[in-house]
Amino acid sequence: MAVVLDARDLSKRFGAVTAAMNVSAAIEQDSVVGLIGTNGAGKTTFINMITGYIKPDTGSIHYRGRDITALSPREVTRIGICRSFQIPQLYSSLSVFENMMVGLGVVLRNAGLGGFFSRGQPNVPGHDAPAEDVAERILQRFGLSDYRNKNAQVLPGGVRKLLDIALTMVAKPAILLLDEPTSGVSAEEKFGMMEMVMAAVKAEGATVLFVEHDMEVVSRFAERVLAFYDGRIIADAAPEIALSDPEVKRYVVGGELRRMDEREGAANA
Amino acid sequence: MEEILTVIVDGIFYSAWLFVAAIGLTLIYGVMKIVNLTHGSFYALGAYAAASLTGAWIARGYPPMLSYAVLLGSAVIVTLVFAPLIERGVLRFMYTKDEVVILLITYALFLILEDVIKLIWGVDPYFIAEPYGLLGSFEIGGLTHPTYNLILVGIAIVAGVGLTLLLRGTRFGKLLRTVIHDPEVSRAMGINVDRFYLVTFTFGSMLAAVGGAFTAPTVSVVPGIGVEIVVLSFAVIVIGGMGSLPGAALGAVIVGLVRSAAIHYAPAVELFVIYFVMALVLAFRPRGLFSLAEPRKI
Amino acid sequence: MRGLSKLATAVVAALTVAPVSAYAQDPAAAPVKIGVVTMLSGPAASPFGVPARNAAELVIELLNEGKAPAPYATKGFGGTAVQTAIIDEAGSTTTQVTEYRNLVQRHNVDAVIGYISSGNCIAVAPVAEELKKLTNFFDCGTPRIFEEGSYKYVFRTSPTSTMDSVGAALYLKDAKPKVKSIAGLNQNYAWGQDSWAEFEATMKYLVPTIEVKNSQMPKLYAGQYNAEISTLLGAKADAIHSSFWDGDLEALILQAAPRGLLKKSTGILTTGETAMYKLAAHIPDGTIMGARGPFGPYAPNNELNRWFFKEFQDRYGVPPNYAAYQMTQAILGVKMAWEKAQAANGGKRPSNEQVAAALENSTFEGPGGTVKMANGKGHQAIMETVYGMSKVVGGKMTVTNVKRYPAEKVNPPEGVKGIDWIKGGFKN
Amino acid sequence: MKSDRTLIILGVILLALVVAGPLLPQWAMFLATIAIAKGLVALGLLLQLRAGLVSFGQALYYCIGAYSAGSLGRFFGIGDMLLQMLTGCIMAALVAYILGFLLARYRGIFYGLLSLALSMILYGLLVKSEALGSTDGINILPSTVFGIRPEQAWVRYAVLVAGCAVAFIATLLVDRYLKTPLGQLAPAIKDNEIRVEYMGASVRDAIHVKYVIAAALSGIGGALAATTVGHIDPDMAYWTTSGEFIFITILAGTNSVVAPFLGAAIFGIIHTVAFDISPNTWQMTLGIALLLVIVFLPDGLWSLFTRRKAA
Repeated sequence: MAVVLDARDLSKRFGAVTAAMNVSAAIEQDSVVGLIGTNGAGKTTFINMITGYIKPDTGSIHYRGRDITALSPREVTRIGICRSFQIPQLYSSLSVFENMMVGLGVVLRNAGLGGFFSRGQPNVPGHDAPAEDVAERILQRFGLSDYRNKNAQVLPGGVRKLLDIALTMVAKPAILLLDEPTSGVSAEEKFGMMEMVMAAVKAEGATVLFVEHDMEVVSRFAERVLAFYDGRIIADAAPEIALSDPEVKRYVVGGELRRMDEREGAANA
Repeated sequence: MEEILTVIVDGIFYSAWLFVAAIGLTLIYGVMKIVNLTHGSFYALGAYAAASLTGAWIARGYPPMLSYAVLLGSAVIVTLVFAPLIERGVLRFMYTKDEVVILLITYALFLILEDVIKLIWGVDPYFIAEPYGLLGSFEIGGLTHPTYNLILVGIAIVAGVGLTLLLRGTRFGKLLRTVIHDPEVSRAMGINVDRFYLVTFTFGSMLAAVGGAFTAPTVSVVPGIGVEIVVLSFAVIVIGGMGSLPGAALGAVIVGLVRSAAIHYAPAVELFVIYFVMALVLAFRPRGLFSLAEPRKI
Repeated sequence: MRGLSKLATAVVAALTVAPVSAYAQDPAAAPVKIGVVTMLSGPAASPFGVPARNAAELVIELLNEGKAPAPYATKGFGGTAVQTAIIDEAGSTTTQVTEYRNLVQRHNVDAVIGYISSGNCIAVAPVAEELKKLTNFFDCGTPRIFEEGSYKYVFRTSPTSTMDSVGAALYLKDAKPKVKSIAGLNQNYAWGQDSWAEFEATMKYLVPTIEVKNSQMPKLYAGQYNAEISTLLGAKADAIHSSFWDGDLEALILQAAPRGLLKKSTGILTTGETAMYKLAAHIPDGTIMGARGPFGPYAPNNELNRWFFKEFQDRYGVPPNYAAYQMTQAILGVKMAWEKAQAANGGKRPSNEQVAAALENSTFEGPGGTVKMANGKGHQAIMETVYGMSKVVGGKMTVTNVKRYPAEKVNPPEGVKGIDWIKGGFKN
Repeated sequence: MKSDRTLIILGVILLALVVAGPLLPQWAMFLATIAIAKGLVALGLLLQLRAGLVSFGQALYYCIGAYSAGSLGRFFGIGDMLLQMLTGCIMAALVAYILGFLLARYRGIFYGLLSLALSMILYGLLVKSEALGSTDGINILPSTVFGIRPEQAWVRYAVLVAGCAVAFIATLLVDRYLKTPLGQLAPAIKDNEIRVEYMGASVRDAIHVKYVIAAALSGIGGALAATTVGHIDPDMAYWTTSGEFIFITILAGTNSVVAPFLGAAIFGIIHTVAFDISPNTWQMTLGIALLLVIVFLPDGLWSLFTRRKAA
C-alpha cells in the first residue's frame, strides 16, 4: 500500500530531556496504527512534531512525498492531517453545535466560501452539504446529538473527548491522529467509545494513528503498533507481534500494568 | 564625562522613585492578577497623609529628624485605613470576573477616591519641605544634589531586597508562591487564600503610599497627583515583565536612565520617550524582559 | 419591553434633573443667569479654578446686595439679581463643548464667563458664535483666539500671554542690563511653548548678542525636575525663564532650592505670584515675579482693589491671587456692558447683541486698574503689566523694585500677531 | 438570528432621531451625535473584546480620524463631513493595517498596554507639532454636506443625520462581518487559540482583521466627533480617552452590536448629569455609577433589554 506519511529520523531534545531520538515511521494509506508507551515515552511529542506544534531538531516529515517538516499546525491541518488532544481542546463558552459550526466555518473560509460577500449556504467541501447539516450528521455519528445545545464547559469527560474528536472530522482529514481518545473513560466504556469513533472515522475515510494505554484496546483496534520507550521506537509491528516482544513487555506493557494497579489502588482507597 | 556622570546620577534618583512607585503594582499583579488602578490613589493618599501629618509634626515643633519616621508612619496608617476597606469591601467580590472588568472596577474606585481625597483635604496644595532640606546636600560631578534623594534610593533598595527575601526566604513567602502558582489548589490545601490577597493588596498599596509619602516633601501635593503615576508605573512593570520584581527594578532603571539622557541630550523627546521604550521592548520581548514562563497547553 | 421603558424613564429623569427653572419664570423678571466655568478638579483647581470660583461667588453675592463701590454700586446687573450655574472645566474639549452647549441651551444662561485652558477657549469660541451667546474668557492666555478669528459674542477681559513674556523680557533687560545668556524651563504644552518662544524672541531683539543656553520642556505635571535642574545648573545661564504654574512651579521651587539653582541664575517666574506666599522661604531674594498683569501684589491702590482685596481676605482668609482678580474683572466688565446696554435699551433687559456691542471697544475699571478692550476688533483686553523682584522681609514675601509697563508697550497693536510684532521690532 | 432584531431596533432608534431631529433642542442633537461618534469607537472595542482583547489605546485611531478630518480643512480647505469621515476611516485603517502586524502577536494585558504606548507616542508627537496647534489643538472648518454649508440652525441636524446614516451602514457591515466564519471565530479565539490553529485558521490574521476594522470604525468616530465639536486636540489620543471608550463598552455590554451606541448615549447623560448635580464631585458620581452597573448588570446595560428573554 502507498505510504502517505513518512517520518524520518526525528530527534527532539528539551534541554536535558530526550523527547525523540531517530524516530522513523512510514504510515500506509487507510491503516490504523496504535502508539503505545508509558507517559513521557515520546508518543505525544511524535504527534506534536507531525502536526507542526514543535519542530524536530533533526529529521524530516513527508506527506504524500511533500516535505511538511517546517509547516505550522494550521498548514498541516489544511493539507488534511488533523489531531485530537489528550486534554480536550474545546470552545468552552460555546455550545456543542456552535463548536462544530466554528470548525466548519473555518473549512468553508479556507475553501474561499462563506466570505463577506457570499450569499446563501454553500456546501462544505468534502461533505457536499451545508454546514448545519454536516454538523448535525457528525454529531449524530458521535452520538452527541443529545448534547447539541449544551455548553461545552458543562459536558462530562467522555463527551468532551468525543466532541474533541468530532471537531477533527469537519476538515475531512486524510490522516487523523488521536491522542489518548479513551483516557479518562472507564474501562467498560472504552470499547464502546472506540467502536463508535472508529466507525465514524472510517465512514469519513481516514488513516488513523491513536495513542492508547489499554493493551486490549490496542490489540483490538490497531492493525499495527508503534511502541515508544525513552524517545525511541522499540517495536514497529502487528499488535500480536509487538506486544509479545520482550522489550515491549518489559518497558511498556509492564509499565502499563503497574499503572493500572496504581489506578485500581487509587480507586479502592 | 562629567555630564554622563550627571545623567547617571539623575537617572538613578528617578529610577529609585519609579521603582518605589511601581513595585507594589507588580506585586499585586503577580499575586492577584489584577491590574490595580487604585495604586495611583494610594500614592496620592500617602502623599496627602504625609503632608498633613508631618506638617502638623513640624508645626508642633517636635524633633524634625523624626519627621522621616512620621512620613513612613502616615503612609502606613492611611493604607491600613483604606486598603482593607477596598479589598474586603469591594474587590474580593469581584475576583471571579474578567481581568478587564476588575481593571474597570479599580478605575471606578480610583475615580471615587480622587473625590474622597478632595473632600478630606480640599484642593489647596500641601507642603512639607523641611524633610527635604534637613539633610543638606552633596556634590557629584560639580553639581549639588539634595542628600534627601539618597533616602528614596535607600527605600528602593530596602523595598526590593526585602520583598525578594520575604518571598524567597520566609514560610509566608513560600505559601504566597503556592497561592500565586494556583489559588484553587492552595485553597484545597487549606491555605487561607483570601487572607493572602488581603495582605498582598494592603502591602502593595502601602508601597505606593510610601512612594507618595516620600515624594511629598519634594513637590506640592495637589489634586490629581496620582493620575500620571499609574501609567508611568505600568510602563515600568510592563517593560520589566508583569509580576516580576527584578523586572520592575530593571524597568525602572532603564526608564530612569533613558529619560535623564533624553533631558540632557534631546529635551524635545522627553515627553514620550518612556512609551517609546515600552513599545520598543514589547516589540522584541512581547512579554517584557523578565517574562514568566507559559504553562504547557497540550 | 420592561427594560426599555425602565431605561427610557431613567433617561428622561436624568435630563430633567437640570435646573429648568429658567424656563418657568417670565423672562423679564428672571434673574440674570451667568454660567461660570472653571477648574474645580485636577492640579489647576487650587491655583486658578477655586480662587476664581470663590471670587465669582463673593463678587456676585456682593453685587446682588449692592455692596460694591462705584461705578458698580447698582444691585446685580442693572438692578436684576444675578444667578450662577457653576461647571467644572474638566475633561476633554469635547466634554467642555458639550457642557457649554448645555449651559446655553438647557440652563438658558444669559452669558458665560470662564475657561482657564487655552484649548477650551479656542474650542468654545466658535460655538459661542454659533449659539450667539455672550462669552467672556477670564483667564486663558493664548493669543491665538483673536489672532486667528474674529467674533461678535466672544470677549476676553484679561490680557494674553504675549504681554507676560514681553514684560518679563523688558524687566530682565532693565533690572540686569548686562544679561548675556538665558535658559528656559517651560511645560511641554502650548502655554509653555508660546511663552518661551515670545520671551526668547523679545530677548533676542533687546540683546542681539544674547546666548540661549538651554530650553527644557518637561511634561505637564511631571513633578520630578532633578534632571532638568541638573542641565540648567550645568548651563550656567544668567537668567532662567519659566512659565511654570502652581503644582509644577512649587515642585520646581522646592527641588531647585537645595541645589541653589535660582541663586546661581536669576529666575523669571512669569506666574510666580501664585506660589510666592506659600513658598516664601524657598524663593531666593531677587527672583523676578510676574502675576500675569497688575494683580495681587501689583494691583493699583485704588478703591475697587482695596474693597475686593479686603472682602476676599475676610471671606477666605487668603489674599486673592491673579485668577481671582481676572474673574472679578471679567464679571465687572460684563456688568458694565450690561448696564450700558440696558440704559441704551430704555431700561429694558438688554439682548446679548446689545451687551456685546456695549462691551466692544469699551474701557472699564477693575481691581487691577484700567482694562481697554483695544485688540481683536475690540474684544481682547490690554492692560499695563508689572514685574518686580521677590524680597523676604521678616519671613513675609514682598516685592521690590516694581516696574510698571504701559499697556501699549507690552501688547501688540490691533490686528498684529504678537510674535510678528516682537520679531518685527515692536513697531506700533 | 437575534442580531437581526437588534439591528431593527437600531434602525428604528436612528430613524426616530432623524425624524425627531428638527424638534430636538440643539444640545440634545449634539449629545446624540457625540454618542454616535463614541458608539462607533466602542463598537470597534466590542469586536476586540469578543476575541478577548482589550485595547487601552483605541484613542489612537479616534485621534487619527479626528486629525485627518481636521487636516482636510486646514490644508485642503475641505469641510465636507462625509469626506472627513471617509478620510478618517481610511487613514485609521491604513495605520492599523501596518501596526496590526505587530499588535496581532500580543494578548491580554500586553495587547492593551502596547496599544496604549502607541497612542501615547502619537500624543507626544502632536504636542510637539506647533503647526497643528500643540496641546491647544485647532478648530476645524464648519461642516458642510456635499460642499454645501447648511443653514446655521440646521448644521447640527445635518451632522446628526450624516452621523446616523454612517453609523447605521457601519453597524450593518459589522453585523454582516460577525456572521461570516471569520467573524464567528472571535469567541473561539478567546476560548482556545490552539484549537483554532488546529482547525486550519490563523489566529493572527483573524485578530489583524478585527484590529483594522476596529480602527476604521474609530477613525469614522473621531472624524464625526471632530466635525461635531469643531475642535481637535492631542488629548483625543491620551490614555484617559481610551479609558472612556472602554468604560462605555463595558457599560453597554458586548452582546449586541447596538449596545455600544446605547452605552455611549447613557454615558453622555450620566456625565452631563454628574456635572450638573455635583460639579465638585462628578468623578465620584461617575465611579459609583460604573460600580453599580458592573455589580448589578454584569452583562452591561444591554441585559436590560434581553433579561426578559432570560427570565
